[in-house]
Amino acid sequence: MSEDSKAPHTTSVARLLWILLALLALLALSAGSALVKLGVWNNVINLGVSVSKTVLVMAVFMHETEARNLTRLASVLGFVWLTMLIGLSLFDFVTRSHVPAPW
Amino acid sequence: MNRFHLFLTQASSLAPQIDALFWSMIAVCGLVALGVFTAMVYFCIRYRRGSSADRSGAHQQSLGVELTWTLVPFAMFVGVFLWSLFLFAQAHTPPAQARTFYVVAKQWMWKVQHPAGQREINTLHVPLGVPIRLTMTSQDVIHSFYVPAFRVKQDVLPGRYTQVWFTATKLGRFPLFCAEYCGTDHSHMGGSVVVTSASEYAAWLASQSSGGTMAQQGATLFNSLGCSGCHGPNSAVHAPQLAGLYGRPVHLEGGGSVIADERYLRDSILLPHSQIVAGYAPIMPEYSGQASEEEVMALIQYIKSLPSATEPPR
Amino acid sequence: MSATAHPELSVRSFLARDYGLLDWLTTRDHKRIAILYALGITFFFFLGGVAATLIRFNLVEPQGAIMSAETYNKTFTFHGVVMVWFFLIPSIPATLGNFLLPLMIGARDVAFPRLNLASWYLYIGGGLFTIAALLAGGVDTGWTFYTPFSTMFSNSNVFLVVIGVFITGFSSIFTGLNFIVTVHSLRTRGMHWFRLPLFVWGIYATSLVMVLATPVLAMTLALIGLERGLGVGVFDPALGGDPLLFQHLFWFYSHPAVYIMILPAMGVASEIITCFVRRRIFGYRFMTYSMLAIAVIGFLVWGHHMFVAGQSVYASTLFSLLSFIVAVPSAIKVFNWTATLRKGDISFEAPMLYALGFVGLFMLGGLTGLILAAPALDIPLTDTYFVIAHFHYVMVGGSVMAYLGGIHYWWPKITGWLYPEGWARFAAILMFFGFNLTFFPQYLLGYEGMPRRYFSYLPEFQLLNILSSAGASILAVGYLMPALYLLWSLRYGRAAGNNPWDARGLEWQTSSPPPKENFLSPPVVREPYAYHEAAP
Amino acid sequence: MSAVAESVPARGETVSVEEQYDDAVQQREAATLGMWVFLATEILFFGVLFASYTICRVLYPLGFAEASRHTDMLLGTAETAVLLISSSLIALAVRAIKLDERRPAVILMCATALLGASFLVMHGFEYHDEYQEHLIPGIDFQQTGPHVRAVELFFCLYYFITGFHSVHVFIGVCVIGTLAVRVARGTFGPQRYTTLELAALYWHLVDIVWIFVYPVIYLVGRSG
Repeated sequence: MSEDSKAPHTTSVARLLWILLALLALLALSAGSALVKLGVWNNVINLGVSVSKTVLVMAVFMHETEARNLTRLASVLGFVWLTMLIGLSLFDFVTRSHVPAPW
Repeated sequence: MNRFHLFLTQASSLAPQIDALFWSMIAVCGLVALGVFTAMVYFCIRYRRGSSADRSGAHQQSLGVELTWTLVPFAMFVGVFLWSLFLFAQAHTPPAQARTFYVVAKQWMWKVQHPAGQREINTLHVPLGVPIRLTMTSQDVIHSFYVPAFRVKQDVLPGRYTQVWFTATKLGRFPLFCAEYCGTDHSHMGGSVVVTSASEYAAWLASQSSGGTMAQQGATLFNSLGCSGCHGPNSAVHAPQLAGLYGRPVHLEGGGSVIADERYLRDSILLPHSQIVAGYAPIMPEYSGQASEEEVMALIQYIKSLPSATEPPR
Repeated sequence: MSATAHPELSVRSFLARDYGLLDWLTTRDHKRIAILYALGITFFFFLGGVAATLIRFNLVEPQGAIMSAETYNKTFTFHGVVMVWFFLIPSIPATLGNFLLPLMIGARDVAFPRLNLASWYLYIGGGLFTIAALLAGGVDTGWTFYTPFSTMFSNSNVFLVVIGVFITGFSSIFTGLNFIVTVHSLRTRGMHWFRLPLFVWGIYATSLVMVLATPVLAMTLALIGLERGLGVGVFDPALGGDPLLFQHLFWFYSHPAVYIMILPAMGVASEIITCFVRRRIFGYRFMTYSMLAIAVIGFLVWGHHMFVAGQSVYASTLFSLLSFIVAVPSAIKVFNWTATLRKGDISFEAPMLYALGFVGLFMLGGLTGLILAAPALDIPLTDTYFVIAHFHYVMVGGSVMAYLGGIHYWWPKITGWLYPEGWARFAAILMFFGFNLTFFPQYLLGYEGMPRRYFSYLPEFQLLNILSSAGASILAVGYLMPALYLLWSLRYGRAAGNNPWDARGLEWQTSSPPPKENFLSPPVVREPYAYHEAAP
Repeated sequence: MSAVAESVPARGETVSVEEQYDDAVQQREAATLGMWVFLATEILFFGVLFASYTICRVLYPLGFAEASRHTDMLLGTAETAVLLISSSLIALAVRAIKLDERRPAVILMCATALLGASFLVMHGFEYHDEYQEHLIPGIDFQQTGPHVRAVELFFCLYYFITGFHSVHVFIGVCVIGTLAVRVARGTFGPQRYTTLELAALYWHLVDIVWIFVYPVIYLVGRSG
């Protein structure tokens, strides 16, 4: 513990600023792409950008890259469970009336 | 009436099949329970403190045993699941020739309309041996249409159609309940389904006054609500033709298509802008709040009765 | 062990010193907080029990014996709300779990003692709102708060109850969070994961469910509150809000909530059975895996509450399959408990009677759950008394039996006094018979077609209803007995000694009642349930 | 195995260990895990709103696209940028305190709190504009058009989501502001920064939530 607790791990300023730059670039990408008519790809790009931004924030700002595996597990737990909630309930809504009964 | 029967009356075509699955499961579950109870009692007696039973090897563990009682129940569950699915599919598939009755639920009564136009409250007369399909909706909260003797139950939702079907196989009067809690008089929101022979049913229909068949009532509404101004055959407005629409796929603006079932027709009358037909302008006024659920049902029945332009009239 | 407790130990006991009211209300000792919870939970249990008694009393006659339909609806709603959120959910985790979890893993306290106390205050605060709703005239939505009835049609105090449950939800979340971190961080030297007692595994799995499910309930109820306040909202059918959306959100919590109630009970049963059979649990690893499997798969089955609700047939099919799958780990547990009895050295003290009762009744509840998981059978049976009987077998026959078994088993540890064995055995047996007489006829009622939440019913249902009500009166007597003789034992009971059952858990290595810091010397950690070895 | 808490020293040299922990490392790991579990519950709190949004949008795609065009994309984008910048500032502040650079840390934290406050102010402008456009369901909602119901549904969700998020931002601003004062007083240092790190985690999560709010509220149907 002694070494560790005397000099806590830090992320370099440059790295933090690069990440900020990347986040702002991604923001510009999502705002810009939203103005172009891409059909379903608008949604895909927006969601993709959001996920990328989240990964960047969690990995660097929230120190996931150097965290314990347990912490990493806890950090994705909420997202996994939310996916279950949205996925299964949406499964009901999208299969309701548009799809004729299979039998 | 006060007598208690162990076996509930089977009064629909589906009831015996559902009961077969039910009693099979009761038997299997009963056997499992009996087996476990027997084992528990046997162990409790044989290995009670102070008994001289042989206890050598008491602390052994066995992976094989564990896997056995993991996988065997699993296989049984899958079997039951498939059997149940087969029946569930039937319960959701009304025969094509089924007659459609319309049901509107409200706190705390069931309003029924027969295809021939007769209305009833809290009672439903049906002929024996004819498949009946109920298209149901609610005016207020969620209710549930439940006839134990038919083994049917379906929640009735506001803002949406749900359906249930049965073929009565026994003459008589069977209790009808609301099974989804719906407020103060929930327990009084019941009535009965009266199953009569076809001839008695016809006689009953004749004895009831009706303002024409549902389709005729719908035709009147079609004019009085102004639908005919655009959807009528001589209209100058560019509006979708309704003849032969029912049951056909409809292509929607923005891609995709839906089958023009009752649910689609209802939504298109009340909230026409939620699904615009491809090639038409969204100019139809909303009838939400203008037409009651019963009137919408009559309109639907009218639209269904319109002969298709390509098919010979029935 | 002499009749009086060891003087030094009794001075160091967590119950001695600082016993002013303020000391208790500001305590951070997990053992004292457990007792605070026990008091609250007992209070709410009897409150909910009074409601249950009134319900059964009213159903003696087909037209309703004692109250109006409106009062009846408010009574069963109150019964449901109180029993689910103010008794069953916190019962085992917040009392036995709080008391025992740190002891069983050899810790000095939970990870966040202040948060633990805050959880109790939240629980009480939520309870006060619920009681306020009762005093203001009650609420008539049923504990399920189905929209649009709860948002647009009910004229009762939905808002107060929703706030009460919302606040209590935070108590649940913080308790779960606390336990998860405690198990991960504070296990004593040598206490690795597969040396944890199954009770700890049960509490751990429960905590996961509490943390991951409760926020969904809290937010969903908040949406109901907002919708009532604003007159407009997400569930409003006038805006095209889908009534099934609420049901999906609600059951995403409320089905896993059943596992919040039953997983700790499974843990309690495992502790008691091993102790009175005096042997290792059969299939320890399978028991732990099955608990985790139940906790996770339990989140994927909620749609089986909606087979007739208008859910798509595809969704119903998927949910049905997953529901059958979640039954497998429960079956494994029943078989393992039974196998544990084999070649044991069984004695039948009251906790063991409760545990055996738990296994039997839980199995019946589980098997009838299988019937309900089959969609074709769920069509006629759902929303009838069959469902009522099913979940009371699991929750009352299961959870409450285990809770009482646990209270008896650890009573000597918690208080330092022995309960009167004869009375306790009598009460356990009385409850078992009273319970079955109350709820078994309800299976038949449901099969015959009597819907739930009915204030009045057809005359042919009367016989079974009378049987059920008769059973309920026996059950009521059964539940009053422990309250009386346990209190009696505090005054007149015999001193228990540190380990009256000669059990092997770490909690039995310290004094009874334990000192404030739990262990005066570090406990000896071995494999759990080392009944084939002598006690350390 | 010292179980006795040491008295709080000046300048964050050592950390006091509560009696249930063996040492400071164990205490910090427990606190961090606890925070992450709490953040998981936060995700699920917001998750209910996102799930409701997803389902309603699947039901009424056209109405939601129309409604989204009523929101202020420019302000929304500015708010997103503000939160992203504030997130990086608080990360820099945590770095500074770990390196015992107290003054920069205080400045960075104050800047974070200010950005958070400006986010709230911008939201106030948004709400004000929507009030003038009669877009607030339950209070003043007067719209016409083919999708009026779905628009109202969207704005219900809009207020629930952004309102609930703003409450979180407000809490974050208060917490970070308070901690900035404590940093200035020397409570934290290279040995004692857990509280600060946890507050930063919370702030990042508030940021992440907004990262998802931004496209679903402001960017739907912009190209249509």
